[in-house]
Parts: sequence; structure tokens; C-alpha cells
Amino acid sequence: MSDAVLTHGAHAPASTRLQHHFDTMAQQKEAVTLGMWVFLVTEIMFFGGMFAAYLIYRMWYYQGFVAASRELDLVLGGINTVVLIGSSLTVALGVHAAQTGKKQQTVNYLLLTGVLGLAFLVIKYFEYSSKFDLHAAHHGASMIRLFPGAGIFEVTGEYAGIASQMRIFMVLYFALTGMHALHMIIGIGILAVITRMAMKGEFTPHWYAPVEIFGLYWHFVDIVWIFLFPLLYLVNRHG
Amino acid sequence: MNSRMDAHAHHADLGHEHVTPLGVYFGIFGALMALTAITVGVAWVNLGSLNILVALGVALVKASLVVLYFMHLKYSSKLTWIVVASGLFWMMILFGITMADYLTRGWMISPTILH
Amino acid sequence: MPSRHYLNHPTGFKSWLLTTDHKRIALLYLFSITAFFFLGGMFALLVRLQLLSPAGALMTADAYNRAFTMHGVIMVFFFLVPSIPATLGNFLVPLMVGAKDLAFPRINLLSWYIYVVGGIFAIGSLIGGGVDTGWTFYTPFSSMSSNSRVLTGAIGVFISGFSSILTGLNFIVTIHRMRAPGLTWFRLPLFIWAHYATSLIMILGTPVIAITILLLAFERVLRVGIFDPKIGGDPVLFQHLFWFYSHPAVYIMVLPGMGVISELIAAFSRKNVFGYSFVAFSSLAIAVIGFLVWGHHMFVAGETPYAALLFSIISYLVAVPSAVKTFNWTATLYKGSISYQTPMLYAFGFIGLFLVGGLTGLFLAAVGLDIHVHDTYFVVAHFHYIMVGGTLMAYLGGIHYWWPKITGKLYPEGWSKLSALIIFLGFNLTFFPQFIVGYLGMPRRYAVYPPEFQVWNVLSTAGATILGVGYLFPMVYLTWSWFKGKPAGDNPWDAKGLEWETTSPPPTFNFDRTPVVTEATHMYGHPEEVKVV
Amino acid sequence: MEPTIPLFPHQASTVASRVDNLYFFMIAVSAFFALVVTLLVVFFAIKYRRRHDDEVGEPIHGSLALELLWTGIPFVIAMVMFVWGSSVYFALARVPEEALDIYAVGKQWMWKFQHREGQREINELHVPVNTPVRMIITSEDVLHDLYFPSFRVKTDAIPGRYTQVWFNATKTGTYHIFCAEYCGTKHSGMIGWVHVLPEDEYQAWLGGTNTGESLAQQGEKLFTRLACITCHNPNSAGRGPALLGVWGHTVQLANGNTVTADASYVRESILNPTAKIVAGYQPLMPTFQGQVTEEQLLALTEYIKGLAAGQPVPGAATPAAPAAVPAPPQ
Repeated sequence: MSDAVLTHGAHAPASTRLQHHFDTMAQQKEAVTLGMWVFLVTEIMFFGGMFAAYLIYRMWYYQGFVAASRELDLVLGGINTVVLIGSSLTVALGVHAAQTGKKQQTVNYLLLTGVLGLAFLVIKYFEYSSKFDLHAAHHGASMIRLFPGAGIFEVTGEYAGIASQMRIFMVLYFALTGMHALHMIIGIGILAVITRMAMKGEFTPHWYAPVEIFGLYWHFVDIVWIFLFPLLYLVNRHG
Repeated sequence: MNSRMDAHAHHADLGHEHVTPLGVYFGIFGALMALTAITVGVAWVNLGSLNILVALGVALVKASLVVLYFMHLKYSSKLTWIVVASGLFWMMILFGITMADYLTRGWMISPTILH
Repeated sequence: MPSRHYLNHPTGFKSWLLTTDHKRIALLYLFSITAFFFLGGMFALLVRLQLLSPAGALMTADAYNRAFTMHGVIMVFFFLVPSIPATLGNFLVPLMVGAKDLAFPRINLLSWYIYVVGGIFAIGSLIGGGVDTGWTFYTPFSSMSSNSRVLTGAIGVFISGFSSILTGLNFIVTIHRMRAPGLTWFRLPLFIWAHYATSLIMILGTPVIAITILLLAFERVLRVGIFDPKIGGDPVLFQHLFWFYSHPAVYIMVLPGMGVISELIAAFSRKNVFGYSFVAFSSLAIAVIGFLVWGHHMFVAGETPYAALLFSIISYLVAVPSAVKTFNWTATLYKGSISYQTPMLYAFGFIGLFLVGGLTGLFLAAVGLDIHVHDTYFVVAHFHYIMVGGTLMAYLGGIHYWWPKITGKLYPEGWSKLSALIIFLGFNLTFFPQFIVGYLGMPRRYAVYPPEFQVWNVLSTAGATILGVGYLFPMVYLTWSWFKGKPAGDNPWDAKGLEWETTSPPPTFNFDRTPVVTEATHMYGHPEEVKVV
Repeated sequence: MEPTIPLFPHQASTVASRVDNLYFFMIAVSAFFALVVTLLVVFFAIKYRRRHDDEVGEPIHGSLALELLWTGIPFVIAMVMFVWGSSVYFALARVPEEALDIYAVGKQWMWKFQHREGQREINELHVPVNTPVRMIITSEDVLHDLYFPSFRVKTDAIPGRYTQVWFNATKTGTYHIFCAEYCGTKHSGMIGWVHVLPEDEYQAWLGGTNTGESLAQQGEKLFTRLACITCHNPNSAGRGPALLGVWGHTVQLANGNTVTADASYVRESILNPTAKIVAGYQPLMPTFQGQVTEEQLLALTEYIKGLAAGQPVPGAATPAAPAAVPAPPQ
């Protein structure tokens, strides 16, 4: 992420937080913040490639996308949406606490964020594992096993004709949510480091850049999910 | 623009940074929850091809709220705005120009393979 | 020479492998990309030797397919993309903006390690038997048909992409936030403008190829059908996503070269570059418009005529800023004080070869003509004129120009002039015949070919041999000069620019005092006479 | 082959000279600019060479007029090239209505050609001179590219999809066929010859090699052998839609959409029958994926094409050769 995130050193006042190659704290902070935003732009393009594929195949294979989308667990997906937006709130509150110098609150909010992040991943795990089971489709007479690997993916019954369309949806589902989950895992790793720093009391209202920069990353991961949720779970639930 | 050039004006003073009132955060969270409920609800209503537009529109509003308030873009420099805009712009290039091929696949300028 | 500089302080192996000094990281990159250059060059030589005879002089078709693929993969992803930015850019961007280092020194080191890990995967795929898909990894051949080490090679490319992203990110932040007092945007060296434009492409394009390669790996391992037409996928989608990065990547390769050439021409004409702001903005124009033209690689690939026309017209638009640059360089020479030292010879060579490469690009942008020459040696010749004739000439010119700064030593001028000449002649002999044989219709990636194409191929192989020898020369005398060369002094060319105001080699933190900039770049003579555009 | 060193490919089709004229124009423009720039560089380099060590160049900041000039002129020339290139492209892309259709299937590593009259060729293609010929191309495995350098045309063979390329050969003779899209080990062995024959010789060739069965007739047999006919009985209502007169018309689908019955639709309906269900029918048809080859698909398509309204129906056993192609003299 940013260099400042990686900066260690115990209980130093703001001035010693200044790295040798910067002139002022303001310059350092602006550089680090800009770096994170630029990094997020590369992340936009990273997910953008998959969204482009999604858009095209959805246009071509709408029928299969609707059928496969309805097989996703909307309840778990919905809970995860609430959990993740909640974690975005807690991280924002954590940044606020750091900004205003409330050490214990900062730690608490960061811990809460971590708990919500882990909850998201646990729910995701259960969603994923159900895709390896052969089961009756919710909305049709088909038997389905939705993980899109050769020899695993299986659709029989009335959906058989659109099986390949459904498989492409599932490829994109796993690619998009898998990449998203990977970002969550990396995020939780960084969060652990930052929470430790917060516990040691390293942040002050003059230097809390790591919390803020991490917050930007975490919010971005949230935004990706904000798009994934309707595009994957809610292609069409009517009719 | 360049903090090295006006270092004297700023010194290392970071105390004047914008602190968002807590109420704003909770308000935004509430709005995000409400919009999530809307996007789920709308999926059950048949709006034809409008469904996807509504879904994307709601997602865009939600994302904007997160970017503007949670990520403090609203109080950030012009450069940050440009960075965000360029990300969106390039994603639109990727989508738009790829679609220039896919959306015209039905139009033929020759007799199709059927005469 | 200063007694204490970045090369000799601190000392020890570890101080290099854990360095965060941009100059040392530039050298780490220099050594590693040089290794990859010679590895890729060996494959090029194998390819050329095979084509001496129409029946294939050297190896089986399978071996040949692996040879040209490894040549392409190594040269594109492990040499050309990092070449100028990661070495000269890394070394010079902080110096030229008057900073002590890049904005994120540790991320800079990380990017080198990522590059090395990517490179290990590439070499791993080679040891495992190589890849035979062509550097373009087209599906469904790569995902469903090839039984070579596609996965290892693709992962290598995927990983090395992140080194490129991090380099670009570092440059952008450095150029925005680390400029010395007084160094406004329009006082920046054109080298910096070019690297800024390059960085834009790196951060906006590279992630797309990363995800594309990942989807390809997904497809190859799990047979999921995302690009496989047999189960509903679209192989053309792979090409769209691939070229969304890989066309702009051409500009990642050539824009930094253009930046180098702007510096060389200014320094060796002792004159500010004519039409500075036009040259600067043309870099940005190329970076932006370059993102809109990728479909010209797909005129015969099944894209619709409408898309083809759109891509064709935008491809013509991107030619204009390149032309503007060339004319401005030429005009810079007018009333200059021109010396013919080695770097300037490379700059002249660049202009000549880039002209041919750029103008033949116009041929390929015309859909009606491209249909014939697409995937023939005409295309091969065209992009080698850009990437080898352009990028590599600029790279060598830049290395020669800044070598005294990097090492504090002078290289033997006679040898370097001779090798510049050999490289120029060898290059033309290698690639010019390929235009002819390409228009005759010889497809690329052919292990054997109809006998009537032989003469041109023999000429090309002869040229490649000369070219190969030409590349060995600088390798030898530059290495020699590092140890035995005469001390260069701080500014052997009497050139302008912040990098020449510090010692050679520079101290670890570049400048003893933060420089303050009061004038535009490359202002020779009396500054009061000069009006900056 | 030829004793001399070739400089230029054969011009053996109507579009070849158009492509070549554009090529010559491009060379002329390029040579002009390359020469101007090179001469200027050489001239300046000599005239303004450094005469003593501390000499500096004259500070000139630039000229807006010149910048506009050398932005404007390349732009205009580029647009001329674009328009010219596009007009040549239209000639290449717009297939004449009366073109003779020949099918090509790429396969690692050979080209299989299928004439509508029934002849099959591998890596050899016979076509009549002065007749527009359209190649309808697909692939069995990976991407290929059917390239006729002497005709200046090529296009990719894409699995799962039909692409097309056309030419009108103007000179009799034998010319190269190449595969121009890398396709694996023997990519460079995936080459062949196109034989351009005078009309009478072409007819003789058609006659002499005729298998006695047109492609449509082969399709008809397949139609029976694969038991398609059990459900798609053209004359009476079956479990599947009747196919008589369907070709080229709009089909109403069960999900409310419509589709034009063309080669791609027929292909999809055979390989993935439940993807587009015709209104009023049940998704009963099994898939024929893996049971029919690309060539058999072409034969079936050709047969269904022949079932256009007013044409004879199965049982009547009349070849469905189109009017543009003279029936084989037999």
C-alpha cells in the first residue's frame, strides 16, 4: 500500500514520522494519499476487465444469467452487503476517532471492522461451499452443481439447454467475488498491523495516515461489493 | 498543488484538516441501508430493460456516497477528483469501445450467410 | 570524482539487496533487464538461424514455436516494458525533479523483487519446456490446445505486471508531489513529461492484462468456458481485453524513448527543444488516444466493420502527435550547436528508424491494406522498427548519455561510435527485407516457408548476426569503462538539467542542498533572451 | 518455384490492384516525409555543427504557426489515408450478391474446403476465374486464418462462428493459401494452393470429381440418418417446428424474442437446441454437440437452406443448387 503504512518505530512524535526524502509532513501526507488514490484507480481497471466480460455475456446470455443468478443465496448475499457496509461505517468512525485523538475508540472501531470483515468471509465460505453440492434448483426442475470447473459443473433437467450460459455466469461470479474476497483477506492482514499500531498508541491527531489510507482501501473494497451485489444476486428476481 | 513549493505557508501543520461530524457518517450509513433495500425490492418489479439501469443507478449513488463522505473525497484536493474521474473515464473507454464491436455484430453490410 | 557516493556507500551485498535508493534500484533493474535482453536476443538468433532455409535450418516446428514465443514474452514483458522507465526513469526522475528519492522508496524496491519473481516464473516456464502460444497467448489455443508451459509463463507475465504498476504509481506521485521549489510543470524536462504519460498507461492498462491473464489461467486449469467457443465463450473477447493493455503497452515502450530523445537532442544541440509544450502535450495525447485504438490488431479477427472503421480513424489520429514530435526534434536542430557524440548518433538513428516505423504504421491503420499485411512479416518489421529501432536506440542513447552520471566514468568514444554505426546498419539489414517479404505474403510465426521467400530471409538473418555483434560491443566497453574508464567529471557534456548539477556519481540523497529552479529546461546561452512557449 | 527474387506478389484478384494502389500511395507519402526529415536533419547537422567547445545554440522557443502547420498537414494526409483505406475495405467487405459460396473449415493443421456441389478438397481449392467467390469459414478447434496473398484477402477462422471473405480471381494459375493466425505445431504446414481455372475447366473439374451428391443432398441424408426427420417433418405438424420456408425468415421464440434463421441460428439450434425455443414448442430436442462435425453442420444448413418456400421438399430428391451456380454437367 503506502510507505507510511509500513513505517514502524515506537511512539514517535509526528516530526520523526517524516521520512528522509520528504521535506514536510504535509508533503508526505499528500504523497501517501495520492499514492493510495492512484492505486485504487488501478484497482478499478482490474475489476473493470471482469465487469466488461460480465456486461457482454449478460447481453448475450441473459436467460442463463437470470437462471444462475436466482440460484445464488440472496439472504446470505444481503446479509453480507449489510455486514460490509457496516464495516465501512466502523472504519470511517475509526478514522474519525484517530483524527480526534481518541485512542481507545480507534482501537475498538478497528477491531469491530476486522470482526465484520471476518464475518463476511465466513458467510462467503458457506456460500462457496454450497456451490459444490449437487442439489435441486430453487426455481426449476433442474439438478445443479454450480462450481464452474470441468467435471464438477453439472446441470440437468430444464436448465440443461442453458447450462453453458449458466456456467459463464458462475465463472464470472467466482472470478469477481473471489478477487473481492482476496482483497478482503489482504485488507484484514493490513488491518491487523494497523490495529496493533493503534493499540501501542502510535497514532496522534498529527499522524494517523495509516488508518486513513487503510480506510480508503477498505471503502474501495466495499464499493466493489456495492456493484457486485445487484449485478450478481439481482439480475432478475421477478416473473 | 505542490507542497514542496509552498512548504513555508503550511509548515507541518495538519491540524486544520476537515473533521466530518459523526452524524454525517451515521446518516450516510442509513442512506446506504435504505438504498440496499430499494435495490433488492426493485429486482422483484418487472421494469423490462430498466431493471439493470435502476440497479446500476442505485449502486452508483451508493458508491458516490461512500466515496464522497466515507472516503472524504468531498473535502479532497482537485487532483484527487481528477484521479477518481480518470479511473471512471478509462473504465468507460474499456466498456464503450469494446461495445462498439459487440453491439454492431448484428448489423451486416454484406448479404449474411443465408442467401 | 567525489570520495563518497551512492555506489560506494554503504557497502556490502546486503546494502544492495535491501537498498531503497532509487539509483541502486535502477542499477538492479539494469543488470536484470540486460540479462533478459541477452536471453531474448538468443532466441531471436535461433529464430533467424532457423529461417535461413525454407525447410527450417535448425529445429523442429515445435522448438521453433517455443523459440519465437519465448523471444516475444521475454523481450516485451521483461525487457521492453521495464527497459527505460525502470532503469533510466528510476535513476533520473528524482534527480530531474530535484528530489532525494521517489515518493515510495520501499515500494520501488518491492517492484524490483516482483519483477524478479515474475522473471523466475518466465525462466521456469522455459526450463519446463517453454511456451508455444506466441506472446499474445490467444485463446482458445492457449487455454485448450497448447500442451506447453502456458500457465507458468502466464503467471510470470501476470506477476511482472505489478512491478510495472508500482513503478508507474511511484512516478506519478513523485512528479506531482516531489518537485523542487520553482520547478513548475512547464519547466520540467521532457523526459519527465514522457515518463508521466508512460506511468498513466502503466497504471490504467496493466491491471486489465493482469485480470485477463488470470481469467486465461482460470480457463486453462478449470476449463470453464469464458473464452472457449465450444462451451459458449468468446475468443474475441480475450483479444479485446488483451489488446486494451497490449496496444497502449507499445506506448509504454516508446514514450520513454521519446523522452530520452528530447533530452539528447537538446543537450547535443545545446538548445531548448523547439515547441516544448507541443512535445510535452503530444506525450499525453499519445497516452490518452493510444487507449482508443486497440482494435486495429483485430481487423481480420472477426470484429465488425463498424468497429474496424472506428479503430482505424482513431489510429490515424494517434499518428499526429508522433509526427509533431518528429518535426519539433528536427526543428530543434536548426541553429543549434550540434556535436556528434555517441548519444547524439543514437538520437539521429532513432529519428530515422522511428520515421520508418511510424510511417509504416500508417499502412497498417488503413483497414483495406491491413487485411493483406496483417500477421505477415510486414507487421513484424513495423513493430521492430518501433520497438527496437525506436525504444532500443533511445535506450542505448540514454545509457550512453547518462553513463558518466551513473558510474562517474567515461567510455571509449571511438568504440561507442563504431558500435552505434554497426547497430544502425545491422538493424536495417535485419528488418527492411521483412517489409518486402511481408508484402509478398509471408505469414509470421512460420517455422518453414515457401522457397521463393528465402533470399529476403537470408538477408535478414545476416543483418541479425551483425546486429547481435553490435549489441555485444557496448556490453563490453561499458563494463570495462566502469572499472577502468577515465573519471567523467560532474558534467562532461556541459548539459543543462538538475541531474548534471550534482556530483557524478551522485551522493546517496542526490543533492547536498535542495535545488531551486529558476528557469525552463535546457536553457543554454542567455536566459533573458528566451521566451518559453 | 520462381527463379527470380520476388519483389511483389501476384495481382490475381479484382481488389488486388486497389490494395496495391493504396500501398504505392502510402509508400510515396512515406518516402516523401522520410526524405524531407532526413535531409533536414542531415543539413542542420552539418550546417550547425559545433565549431568550438563553448558554443551554444540559438535560443528559439518555437512557432505556433509551424506547430499548426505540422499538426494540420499530417492530420489531413492521415484522413485521406483513412478514407482511401476504408473505401478499399468496403470493396473487400461487401460481398457481391451473386457470389459463389464455398465453405472452408480450418482444423489443426489443414484446410478443408467444401463445395456446394458436393466436392471436398483438402489444402487444395479450385475456383473459377472472373467469378466472385465467397468463402464461408469456421474452425473445428482453435483460431486459424484463411489467407490468399495473391488476392490480398484474409480472415480469421473462429470456432463456433462463421466468418466470410470474398474474392474475384482475375488470372488463372495456382496461388498460395496460408494460415495466417498462429495455431500450434504445424501452423506453417497449414498451407495449400488455390487453383484458378477458366470457367470451362472449372466445370470439367466439378464434373470429373463429382461425388454425385450435392452438399444439400448430403445434408438431406444426414437429416434422415440423425432422425431429425422424425420430429421436423416438413409437411405435417411434428413435435418440432417444420423447417420448410424457415430459412432467411424471422422466427418467433417462446421467450418473446425473434431471431433470423441463418447459418448461425441453425448451427446453434442443432448444437444447443434449448437455447432458443420456437414459440409453441417444447424443449424436447437433444443436443447434437459432439455428434456432428463442422462439415456435417454445413451440409445440414445447406439442406435447410434448400427448403425455402416453393422448393422441393424431402422425398422429391432434387438437388437444391442455387441459380448462380450452374448444375454439374452430369
